[in-house]
Amino acid sequence: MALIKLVRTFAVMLPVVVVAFSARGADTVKLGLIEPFSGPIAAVGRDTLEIFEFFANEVNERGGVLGGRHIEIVPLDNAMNAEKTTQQLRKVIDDEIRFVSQGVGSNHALNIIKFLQRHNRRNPDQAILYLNHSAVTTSFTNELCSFWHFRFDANVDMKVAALVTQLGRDPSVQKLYMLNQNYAYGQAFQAAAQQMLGERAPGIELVGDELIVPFGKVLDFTPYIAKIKAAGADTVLTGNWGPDLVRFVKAASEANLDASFYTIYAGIPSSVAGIGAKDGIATRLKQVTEMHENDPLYDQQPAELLDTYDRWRQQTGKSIYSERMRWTIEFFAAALDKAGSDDPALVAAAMEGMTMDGPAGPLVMRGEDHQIIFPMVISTMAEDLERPYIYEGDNYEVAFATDGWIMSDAIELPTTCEMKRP
Amino acid sequence: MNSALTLTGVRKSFGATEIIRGVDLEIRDGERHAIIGPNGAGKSTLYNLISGRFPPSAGGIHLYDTDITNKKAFEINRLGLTRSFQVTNIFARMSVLDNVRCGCLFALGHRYAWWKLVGRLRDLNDRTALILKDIGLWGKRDLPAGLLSYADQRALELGIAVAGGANVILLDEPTAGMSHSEIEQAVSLIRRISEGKTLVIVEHDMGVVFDLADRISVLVYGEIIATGSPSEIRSSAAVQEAYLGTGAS
Amino acid sequence: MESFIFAMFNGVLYGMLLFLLASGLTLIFSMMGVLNFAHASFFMLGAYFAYQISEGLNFWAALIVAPVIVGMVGAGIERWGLRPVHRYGHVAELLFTFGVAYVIEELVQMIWGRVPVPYEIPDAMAGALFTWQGFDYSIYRVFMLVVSVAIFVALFALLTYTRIGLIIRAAVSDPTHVATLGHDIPRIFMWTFGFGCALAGVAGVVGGNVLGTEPAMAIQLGPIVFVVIVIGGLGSLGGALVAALIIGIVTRLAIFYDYGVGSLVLALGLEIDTTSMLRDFTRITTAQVAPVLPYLMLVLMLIFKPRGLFGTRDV
Amino acid sequence: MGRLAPWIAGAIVMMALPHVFSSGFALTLMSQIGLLIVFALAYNMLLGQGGMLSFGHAVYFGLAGYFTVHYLNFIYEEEVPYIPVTLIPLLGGFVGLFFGILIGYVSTRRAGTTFAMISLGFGEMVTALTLVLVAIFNGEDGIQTDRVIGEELFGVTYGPNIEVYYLIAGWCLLCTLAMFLLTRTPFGRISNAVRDNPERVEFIGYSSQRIRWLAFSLSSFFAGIAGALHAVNIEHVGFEQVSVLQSGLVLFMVYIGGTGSFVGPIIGATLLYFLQSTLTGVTEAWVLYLGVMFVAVIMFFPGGLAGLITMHQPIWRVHARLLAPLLIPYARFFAALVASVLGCIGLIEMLYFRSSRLSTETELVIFGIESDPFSAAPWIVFTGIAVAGGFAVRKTLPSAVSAWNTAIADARVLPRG
Repeated sequence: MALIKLVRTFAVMLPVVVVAFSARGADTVKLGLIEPFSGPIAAVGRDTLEIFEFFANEVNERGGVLGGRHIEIVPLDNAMNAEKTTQQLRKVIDDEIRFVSQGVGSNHALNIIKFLQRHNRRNPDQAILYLNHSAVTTSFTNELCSFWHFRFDANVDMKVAALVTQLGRDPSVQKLYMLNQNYAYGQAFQAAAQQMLGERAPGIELVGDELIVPFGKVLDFTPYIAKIKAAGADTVLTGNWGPDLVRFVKAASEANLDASFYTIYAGIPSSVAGIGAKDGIATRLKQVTEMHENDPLYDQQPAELLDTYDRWRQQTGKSIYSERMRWTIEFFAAALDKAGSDDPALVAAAMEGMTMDGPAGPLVMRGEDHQIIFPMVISTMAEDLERPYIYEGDNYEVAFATDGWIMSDAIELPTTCEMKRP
Repeated sequence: MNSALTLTGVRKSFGATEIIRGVDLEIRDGERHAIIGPNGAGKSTLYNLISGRFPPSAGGIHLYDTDITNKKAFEINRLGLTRSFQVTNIFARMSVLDNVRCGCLFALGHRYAWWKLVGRLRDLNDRTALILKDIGLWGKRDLPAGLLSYADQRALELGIAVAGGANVILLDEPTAGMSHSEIEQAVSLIRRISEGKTLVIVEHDMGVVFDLADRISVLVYGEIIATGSPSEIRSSAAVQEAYLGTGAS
Repeated sequence: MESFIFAMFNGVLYGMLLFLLASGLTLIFSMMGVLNFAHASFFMLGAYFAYQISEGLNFWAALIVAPVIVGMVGAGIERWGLRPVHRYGHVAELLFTFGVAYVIEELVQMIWGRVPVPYEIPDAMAGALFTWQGFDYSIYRVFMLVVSVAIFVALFALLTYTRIGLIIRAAVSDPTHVATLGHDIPRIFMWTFGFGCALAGVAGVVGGNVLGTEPAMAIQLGPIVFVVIVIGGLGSLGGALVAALIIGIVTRLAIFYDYGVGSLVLALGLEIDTTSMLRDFTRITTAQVAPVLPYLMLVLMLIFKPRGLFGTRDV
Repeated sequence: MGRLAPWIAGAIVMMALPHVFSSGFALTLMSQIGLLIVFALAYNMLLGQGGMLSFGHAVYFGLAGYFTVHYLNFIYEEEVPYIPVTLIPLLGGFVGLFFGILIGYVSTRRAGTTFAMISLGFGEMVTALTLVLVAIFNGEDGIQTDRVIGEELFGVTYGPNIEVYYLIAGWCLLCTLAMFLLTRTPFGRISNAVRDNPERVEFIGYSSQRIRWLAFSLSSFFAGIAGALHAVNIEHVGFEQVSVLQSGLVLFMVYIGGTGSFVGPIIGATLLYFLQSTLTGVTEAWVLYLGVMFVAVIMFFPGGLAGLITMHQPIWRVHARLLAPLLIPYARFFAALVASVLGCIGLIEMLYFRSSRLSTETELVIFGIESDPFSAAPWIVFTGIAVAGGFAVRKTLPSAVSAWNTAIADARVLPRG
């Protein structure tokens, strides 16, 4: 009861806080969030904004950063369009925002990295720092690495490494079928898996390796399912996301394909909503994430954090599924304090090598390539769990149950980054 | 005798129905030739075959000495044959002036030019002005053609057709739907513009036909049943029976 | 062989679903000369209505009611939207339906949100009807096939044996003719449009739960349906059927018999420069380009036979 | 001299704009508008001048963009001859022209609906290929470039945005002039004739197919210039630039601006891009408004915004005072229209808020008024405004129309003066 009261108080307070924010705008540390807030995938951008605003507010409630200043999230809509991203970056420069975050769409991430490299070189005293919360292209922390870019999500190779390690541990996996989207990300997933399978899961036979036209162009996956059946595969490994994942899994379930699905993105809200409980369970749908709510380690986290999670669920009617975005805010706040300044160069320097406690081990921001390293967990969709998946108040009655943790040493891959520091 | 247009054994079928059933016809150079016949006789189809809108199913068509049987409409036009349409067929959103200009452009050799400005082409504008004055639309040259009165649109239709200066002119019911006074004007206009040219005219108004034509051909159910001078046609028994007797429209 | 038959089965199924959409589009086009760009949006509406109705009642109610509502919406749009635009010509009508497609997609997002809705196959039809040579032929897919074939037969009978069918066929062959026979053309247009949309609605009801019900489904399916009716020949129902089946089957077989350009190049004994920018051309396989094949077929068709397979009318 | 006045005025405005709006955001916005004007005018060569409705014209825009970024990168690696950035747009134009000639040959064989479908087919195919042929198009990531490849005349490097703005403004003016002059050539006139009546054109010596092909190629040339300018401005090209979405946007710009007059696309590109850039941050319903606006233009004023202006041209040409009697009926009608539109916007915003509100958003501010979509009051108010406005529109429209009719009739009677 007290909790509901607290939420209500909070809800009433928030407009006041918002007004207070705008009144003392000069005192805040602004973090521009460039995501699609309009257009077909606006839902993803808006979910991200909600998480950022919520956890920035948590930091502010705790007393803020740099001795009482607040973090202010400035939403900047890029409509999932490269030219709008550039336009918003120029707005960021105009408005003297010195920190930006983005994660939806690695093409836009690349755009930002390249833009900031040019801008920061041409205008070193107006440098801008980019905190990448979800864009996973491996090269961003390899050959394309930049001092002005930090990544708070595992890259594709790391995620594949975790999945393949788990495949090697699972004795029921004999024949594996790979299906990926035919574009930069899907091809990177495919290449990484091909390379790692031999090292980490030598006993597994790869019976199929397929690329499909991406972005919802394949309307009916049944023929692919038939091929998987014909190949006798017992496990499917796919990097698909969005409609390409939803349709793939639904077609498999409908055709009673007896195989487990190893994926990266099964747990994002639109996928869970699209796939549904029945088909997810039938395909033993698995995901690799930084954490999930039904892991045994969940309850062993600090009490304040569990309180925060509860408040989040109460307020938003949504499950916790993107810890990395909370980490982004927390690292940002800690780096500001450690640097004792809001100068992006100092903050970047402070962030290098910074560590924090994670649920299963430390989260380390590797200094040499600005890639975060952390243990990852593989989980499978299941029913009757303590915290079923909720999204916008709808209860999906399923959630994910842990198969196993992959510790940092198995995921940490060498980098080819030759960082140029200013 | 030089013939401007020669049709030999021309046939045309649409599906199973044969509309033109073997037409032989000779239009002499410089004559005014009328084609008459009841509704559905195939007059418009015959025009469409000559002017290249459709290819004939069989037979041959010559313009002077050139075989134009399977040529495309614009190729035939470039060889010096032009036509008007029964249903007004103009460029409705363009000005009257530009309608006539378009009719002149190809013949004056400007073709597809995209590097010259029409306003600067003296030959084009002189000729356009001449034709506009001739068809009595000079005063309305800036109006969109679609806003003209019906009679003016018919006049413009003629203007576009003759603007290119083709030697052989095919007119399809140029006076259809006009009042008496308008018809008189139209006839004198036709007489003027066809001066020194070969004219073929499809017409229902017998007054116009007998007034204008040097020779007349009668088309009934896809066949030419008679060709001759107006007086010959007037007195021909076959024509009386097949056409005039059943009631001219 | 068994996988070939399974691929054929799915190809026919997908083809018949395309035909359900294409038949409505063809009917509308034949009668009114309007290429309804929003047709796939009505397919989407069918799926969403079916989801909503099956939440409240059940799938069977949705199967009957959803297409009727979609048809009503379609008729309404024709009556108050398309009819006033008619006088501006076919291009304006096409543009109008293009705009309507945008609006419908946004309205769907406004009402049902931007994430997919969980529209599921009814439990009664979830299992396999029979298993043959290791492949499951699910009850629902067979049911889809039955529904689409039944609608095809009904449509055929309607056109061949009824008075309305006579009028429609007359209008298809000569649209100006029917008006002279004293029929109320605007009303016929309205109901044709509504009926065509209802057919798309049926496709939405039976296809939405298999393909996924989400705001982008219209944009993803729409262009393919146009390809179907252009390849089949604009205004030809038989052509639409054949083209739909061809596209359904070809895209399925392309996935099954996965040939690559690379193997052809190797067979010819040519060397591939793996650093060249054109290297990807040699890596393409038929499975990868399967969804693009319809467009390729469209382009080839227009080069070699611009009227389509069974087209009789120019546009 | 009178005919040159609009061009000189346009040039002066373009020169002055960056001094009024000098922020980086405004510069980017104005640069984008400049190149979109070129693209929209090129598109209108097809739709407005040639009667060809294309759903895939972004193909030429985007492919030219891809070529441009590759060329810039190759210059950087010294693999190709150096071309100053000032002239790079011309290169893009030739790329557009090349693909226009190639694809145009196939697609312009038909007009009308079939042409529209072929353009859609090519658009879908090229978009799909940009994702499959990674070596050329780099898939979803697209290609990055750096437009600073060397110093040009007067020390221009195109590093600062202001220099790029002037580059785009210059090319925009040049292309606009060129496309305007094109409408006055034999080709331009015959192109209009093909739009009005493709069949008749065949009987005055022209192949309508050939004209369409030519129009298509020239239009692709200018679309290519716009695409290259886009690549220089954004320094990135991705599959969005060739996609059917981009083609649809330019179609919306041109049609809402007005296909019937030369300035229509300019108005449309400016207005729509400005609205899009400013409204997307404010409302989620932007695409819905855009769609509704488009449908409304088709249904009620197919001449577009420019058409609304040009329908008064005959009146003020005769005498400006003839416009005076229009003011009051127009003002009444406009007030009613604004009221009903505002009411509808309020309702739509509240619906969106209810369906996709974030928990961190607790208030909805519509037109500066805080409204609670979970209480009945704002619903009643906005519905009331919308319905009352709708009735007022129906009541005031006839008098506005008859005022125009009277004015135009007067204008016909009175001599010019």
